[in-house]
Amino acid sequence: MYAAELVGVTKRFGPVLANDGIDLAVARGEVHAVVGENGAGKSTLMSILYGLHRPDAGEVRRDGHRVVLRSPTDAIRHGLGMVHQRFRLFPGLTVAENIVIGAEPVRKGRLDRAAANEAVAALSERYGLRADPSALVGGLPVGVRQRVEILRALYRHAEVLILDEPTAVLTPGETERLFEVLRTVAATGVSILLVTHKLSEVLAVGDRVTVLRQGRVTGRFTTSETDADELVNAMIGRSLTPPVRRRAHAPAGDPLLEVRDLTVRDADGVARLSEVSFTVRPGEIVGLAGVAGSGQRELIDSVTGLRGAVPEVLLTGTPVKAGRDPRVAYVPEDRHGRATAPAMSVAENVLMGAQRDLASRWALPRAKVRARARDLVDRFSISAASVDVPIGALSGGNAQKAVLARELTRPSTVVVAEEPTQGVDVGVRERVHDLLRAARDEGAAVLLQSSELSELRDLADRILVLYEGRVVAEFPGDATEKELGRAMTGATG
Amino acid sequence: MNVFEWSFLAGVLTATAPVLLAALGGLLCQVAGVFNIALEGQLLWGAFVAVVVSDLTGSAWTGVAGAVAATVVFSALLSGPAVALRADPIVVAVGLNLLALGLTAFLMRQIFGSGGTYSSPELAGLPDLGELGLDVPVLREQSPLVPVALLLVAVLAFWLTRTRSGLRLRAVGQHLDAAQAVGLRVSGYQHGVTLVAGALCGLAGAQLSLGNVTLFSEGMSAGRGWIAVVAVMLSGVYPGRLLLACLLFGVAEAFGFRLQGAGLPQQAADAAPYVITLAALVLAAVARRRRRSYEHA
Amino acid sequence: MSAPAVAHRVVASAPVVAVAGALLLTTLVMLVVGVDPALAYPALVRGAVLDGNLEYTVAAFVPTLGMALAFALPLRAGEFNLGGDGQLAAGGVTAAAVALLVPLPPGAAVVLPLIAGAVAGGLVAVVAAPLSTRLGIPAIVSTLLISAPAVSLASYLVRFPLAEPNTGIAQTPPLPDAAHLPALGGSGYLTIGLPLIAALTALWLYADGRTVLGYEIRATGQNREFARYGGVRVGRVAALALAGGGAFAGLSGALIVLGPPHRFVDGALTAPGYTFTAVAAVLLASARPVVVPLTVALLTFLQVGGQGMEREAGVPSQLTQIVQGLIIVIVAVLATLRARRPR
Amino acid sequence: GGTDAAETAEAPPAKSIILITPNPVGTNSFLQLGVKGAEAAAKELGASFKLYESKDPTSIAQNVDAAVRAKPTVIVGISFSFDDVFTTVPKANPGQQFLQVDSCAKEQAPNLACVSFKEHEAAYLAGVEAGLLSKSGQIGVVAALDTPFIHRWIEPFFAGATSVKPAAQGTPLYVGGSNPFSDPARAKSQAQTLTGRGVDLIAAAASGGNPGVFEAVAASGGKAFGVDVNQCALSPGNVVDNVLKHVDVAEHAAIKEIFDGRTGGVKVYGLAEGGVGVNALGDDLASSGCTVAASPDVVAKVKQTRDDIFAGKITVADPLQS
Ligand SMILES: Nc1ncnc2c1ncn2[C@@H]1O[C@H](COP(=O)(O)OP(=O)(O)OP(=O)(O)O)[C@@H](O)[C@H]1O
Ligand SMILES: Nc1ncnc2c1ncn2[C@@H]1O[C@H](COP(=O)(O)OP(=O)(O)OP(=O)(O)O)[C@@H](O)[C@H]1O
Ligand SMILES: [Mg+2]
Ligand SMILES: [Mg+2]
Repeated sequence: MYAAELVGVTKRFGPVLANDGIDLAVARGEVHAVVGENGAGKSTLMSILYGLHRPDAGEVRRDGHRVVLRSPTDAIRHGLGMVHQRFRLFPGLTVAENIVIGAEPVRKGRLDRAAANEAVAALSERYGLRADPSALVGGLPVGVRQRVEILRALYRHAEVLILDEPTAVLTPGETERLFEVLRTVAATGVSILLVTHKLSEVLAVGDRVTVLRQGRVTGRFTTSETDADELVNAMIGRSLTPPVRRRAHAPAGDPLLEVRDLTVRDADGVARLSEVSFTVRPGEIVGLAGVAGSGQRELIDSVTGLRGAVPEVLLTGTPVKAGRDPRVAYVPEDRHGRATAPAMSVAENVLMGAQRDLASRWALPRAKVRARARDLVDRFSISAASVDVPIGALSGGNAQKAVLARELTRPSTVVVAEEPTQGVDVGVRERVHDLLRAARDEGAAVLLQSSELSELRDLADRILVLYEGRVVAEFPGDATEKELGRAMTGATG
Repeated sequence: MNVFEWSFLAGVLTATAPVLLAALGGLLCQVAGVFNIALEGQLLWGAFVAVVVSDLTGSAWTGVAGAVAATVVFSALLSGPAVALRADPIVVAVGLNLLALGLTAFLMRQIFGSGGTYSSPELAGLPDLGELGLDVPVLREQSPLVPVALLLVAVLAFWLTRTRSGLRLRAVGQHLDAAQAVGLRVSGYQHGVTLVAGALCGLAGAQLSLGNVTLFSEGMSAGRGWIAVVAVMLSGVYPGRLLLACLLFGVAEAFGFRLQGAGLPQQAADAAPYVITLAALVLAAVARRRRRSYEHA
Repeated sequence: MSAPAVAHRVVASAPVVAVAGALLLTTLVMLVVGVDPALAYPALVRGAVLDGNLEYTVAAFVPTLGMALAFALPLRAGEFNLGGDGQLAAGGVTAAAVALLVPLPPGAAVVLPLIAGAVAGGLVAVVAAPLSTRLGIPAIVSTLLISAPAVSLASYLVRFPLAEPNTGIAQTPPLPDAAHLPALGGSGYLTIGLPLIAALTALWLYADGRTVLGYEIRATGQNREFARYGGVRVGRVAALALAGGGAFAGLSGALIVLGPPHRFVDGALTAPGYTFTAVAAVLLASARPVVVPLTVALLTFLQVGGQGMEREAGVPSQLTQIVQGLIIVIVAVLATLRARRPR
Repeated sequence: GGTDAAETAEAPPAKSIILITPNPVGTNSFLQLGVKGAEAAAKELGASFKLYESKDPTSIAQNVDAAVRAKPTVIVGISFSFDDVFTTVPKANPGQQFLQVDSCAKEQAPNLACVSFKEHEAAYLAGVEAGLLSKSGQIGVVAALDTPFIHRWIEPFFAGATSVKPAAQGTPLYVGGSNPFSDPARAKSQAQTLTGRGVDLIAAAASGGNPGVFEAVAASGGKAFGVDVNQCALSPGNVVDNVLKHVDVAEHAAIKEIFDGRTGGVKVYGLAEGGVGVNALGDDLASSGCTVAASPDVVAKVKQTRDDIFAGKITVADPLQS
């Protein structure tokens, strides 16, 4: 009998068929990996298992019995626990409060803090998940926050623990520690569902693996009997294309982007960037690697001018201008928060930055705005009902193409791309890569930040590794993931 | 301490009490992540119903109960659209403030047959603490709801930090999705606080129309609900700070009166509470900024 | 689109549904308190448009539309301007002061006070901009707080330095004839204020949809981070939008003062509640600027008609405030229901 | 709302009176008196009566126009708020009779009659009482707004007090706020401010706010003066006397004159004409409930002061004329 089963689960979001008749079964004490490309439907499936979504068809079984999960409350009651891709923690509450919430110990009608702290300490001890029960969660490092999430599930007696991309935010060291914890937990009979993109992890910690592609199961393997190639084939329907040929001639000329000894402090005076120096020359793609929060945000905001005038940043030899330096094309990571105004039309979104060029003395003619947008939509093969629909109505990949269309058609010589393929499908991904290469070939200096090491290796001529606000290492574009991963943890050399 | 200062303190408390009661409701909503700027309308509605019920029944306490009940019902007009349907709470509140203004003025004419101000010797006001045997300076001439308001500050502080439901409420306000994910009935809590805020505004209104005075006049909330909103903004989720913010307003109003006595024009007194409240907001914001000003080395 | 389809869209549009819903609820209120709707509604219509009342409706329409722009313009940039009363009073008293104290040739005697009023209103409003963009104090609160002292200041000025001597009421002396708004036709209430505000409304609609500034204001209102990222100087744009809104309010005040009875009477500008009627109208238009003049007309109709209803049918005119409040709540609800409908 | 007082079902009376107030009547005793006078006149003259309550200066003009269209026998407007409208409208409608109570338009048309009062004379008498009765020598006024007209209740009151007690100190405070004429809460706070600094006698000139003043003096052991009507019964034992203004009587008489064809002109009602006064001078002093009844010496002094005013020995300065 399986601890948890999803049988024939189908879920549709409007036109998107996120899950299409998926069967998945997890045995007791098993670590079961779920892999698949962005948008394959992994998170949706896990959300269904945790009662966050109701399936359109199919059912969920626990210990062989059918259960109806209307909400996370139901799921928790049925012994399910989940650690979300985006943490669901309360920054203003303590570790203990975050863990016991929903099932708090109470004495004489009052919250029993002592009992809560004790229970949390006991759990930490048992699973080797160290965390100070009375610390405020808001100030904790990412790895510890994740532990709090896991402890919360265990505190609620989870027998099936779902982790959605738990390693995306972790350093390799933290990842290693997490895997130890997962093995300990699984050994006590808890079943673990592990969603991840990283095949090495699947092979390292998983017992079995299920591969999803476009909402369907395309493979079921026992990890001891498979390898990365087989998994990739199931994931994308073909083998990986051989590494892209690098351009013949080397980048040359004066640097278009130069950062000299840049130090940036945050609101509390803590240095987020320390003495960062590098250059990007015309026709060069420089990759930026590092675990989340290593200073990428501060560096990119400094380079684009969004942090104001930063004398340490030189574009074509002169300091970056405050506001948004027009010499930079910038594809931000946060598609709805920064890169677009979701409620405005496609035409008005791709207009941003070009409005003054299109305007005559008094007017910004609508016809011109729409004509230009139609041109971009055609050239970048963006699929949109019309240029007048809100950009928020476009699929993620098409919205991303629109952002690229806008930025890459700016008359700029420096291109900053931040996670340019996050959450987009393979086709878009290849197109995005082609566009970045084309920009490079036309002589732009490209700064590419990505958490996908394979992407950096595919595109970058050089890769800088950021760790705690410093550039700790520089590699050629063909560095191994192992080398890069080591540097990302701060291990120099 | 001489009589002059006692009377000043009494004036401060009188001005503070209704604002504080309403602001406590606003604070609860803020803790639970509901933006409630309908306090002004609810305060006015509470004041009106308190007078109507007291006039009908001859009992001030029935009036208070009626105000609380009626304002809870009124606040459902906020919680329904804003919490259940997730409508823009600002827009709904703007509508409700207008509705309260119109409804009270309209019903006043229907019930009492005239607009403007209604008072009558038969209208029972809340007793003074002095009459109830608490013959202490400052409190002597206050209604029992004044100490109740002060007590509620402590009760709320205790509730939010020491009880299970208080913890859950704070959780809901901090991270809605997370609260949902740990199995809390998020909208239940949000409905709850919105209605409790209604009850508190009912008390605030009753204190205004049956405690501070014994009558109803059109628009008598006169911006107090907005001051309460500002007090909530100033104090975050801390009831103690809320008390201070509301006292600041009380002092500003009482001080404004003194300004007149000192020869300044009446208009200066009118403006004083707003100017002082705004100044406090600005100072608080600047202080927040200064704490971070060593950011650029 | 076919004619029936157009008709369907109009009938199902949010303002129409909201007004219908609010009227339904109001009728219910009437029935509950024993007012005969068959008596009240005709009286309302007569009070607004018949028996020569139309000129009052038009006279009230002018400042209400001005105040609607005062709210709508900053709203496009994402700032709530609830301080219209203060900006209105500041504009009115400034216009009166200029008209009374500065000897001006004909023509300039009207134009200069209007400009001065607009500038004064804009200055009062723009204070909220740095408070919002630099200190994070929401404009919805700061404009409201600034409004009260501005009203008090106007009241002080008209009571003391600008007061008419030997009168029982706090008001300025009558403005010189040259400063009177030229009337259109025989009536003193129908002035060039109407074409002026209509032209300014058209100008705003044009600027909003067809200029760089309008685009940047809208982008700032839709997603401030997006605009900032795109190179828009959002601090400046927000300040400009607030100042523009305040200028409309100040101009409205000036228009009232230069119209009959041609003086600043303490309280006369704020008492009719133009500010919140205008807020209601703009919210009713639910983010479609072209509709604003229509919703303003509708609510002015209700307001002025309400007076007639009170005189003739004995129904308190505050009923129209109830209608307005209900309309706003219903509009807010409809907006979410629309957003929820699957595309 | 429009109230029909004298209405006959079959044939509406040919004569009618429309009264327009500047604010909602509510508990505003002054406006209540205005309504009372017009109603009484309507009853006596067999006319119909309608009341238009205005909300603000704009709605005053609108109500006046609506009234003109209804063509009643007379249109009555109360208070100085009608100064502007009654300058223009009567001229434009020469066939219509108008009556302004309590003030008069600057340029008076022949079809506009005016009734005004010398409130300052009565306030002076109340001040005399206050001067004699104050123990602390500190007296005060809580007035609705700091407008010139309202000063008629302030300076003469203090002048009366200093005439009998030269050392008396007078302090005026104003209610202000968004609701100055009906905000008893603020009125009470202002009165408390005064009592707090030792004031023991307060003249309440805050209209709807007066009850707040009475509440404050009742708590502090001081006493107050009412305004316009006998307010002694509102707060038994706490009100010394009232600055009476017989608006109803004067208005009734003026309407009657207009109905009789004597139109236009100004009538000023002072002490001599019986238009203003204090309860101490009334025949019903004993039953008035006013506490001044318990001080015959004060009543005697008030009577003497009145006689001095009649005789011209005392002239009460009118703050409006200064
Ligand atoms: N709430 C939603 N509304 C509409 N579409 C959704 C929603 N959630 C997911 N989708 C769509 O369903 C598909 C599957 O999404 P899902 O998040 O399950 O993918 P995933 O495999 O978890 O991807 P990733 O690796 O990026 O986390 C995607 O096309 C996504 O855009
Ligand atoms: N680094 C940052 N990250 C996020 N928000 C920021 C940052 N810097 C400024 N802001 C916010 O952006 C808004 C506008 O900032 P700023 O005043 O610099 O705009 P601006 O367009 O340059 O205006 P102006 O040039 O007129 O001063 C403010 O709300 C500010 O708090
Ligand atoms: Mg996912
Ligand atoms: Mg700047």
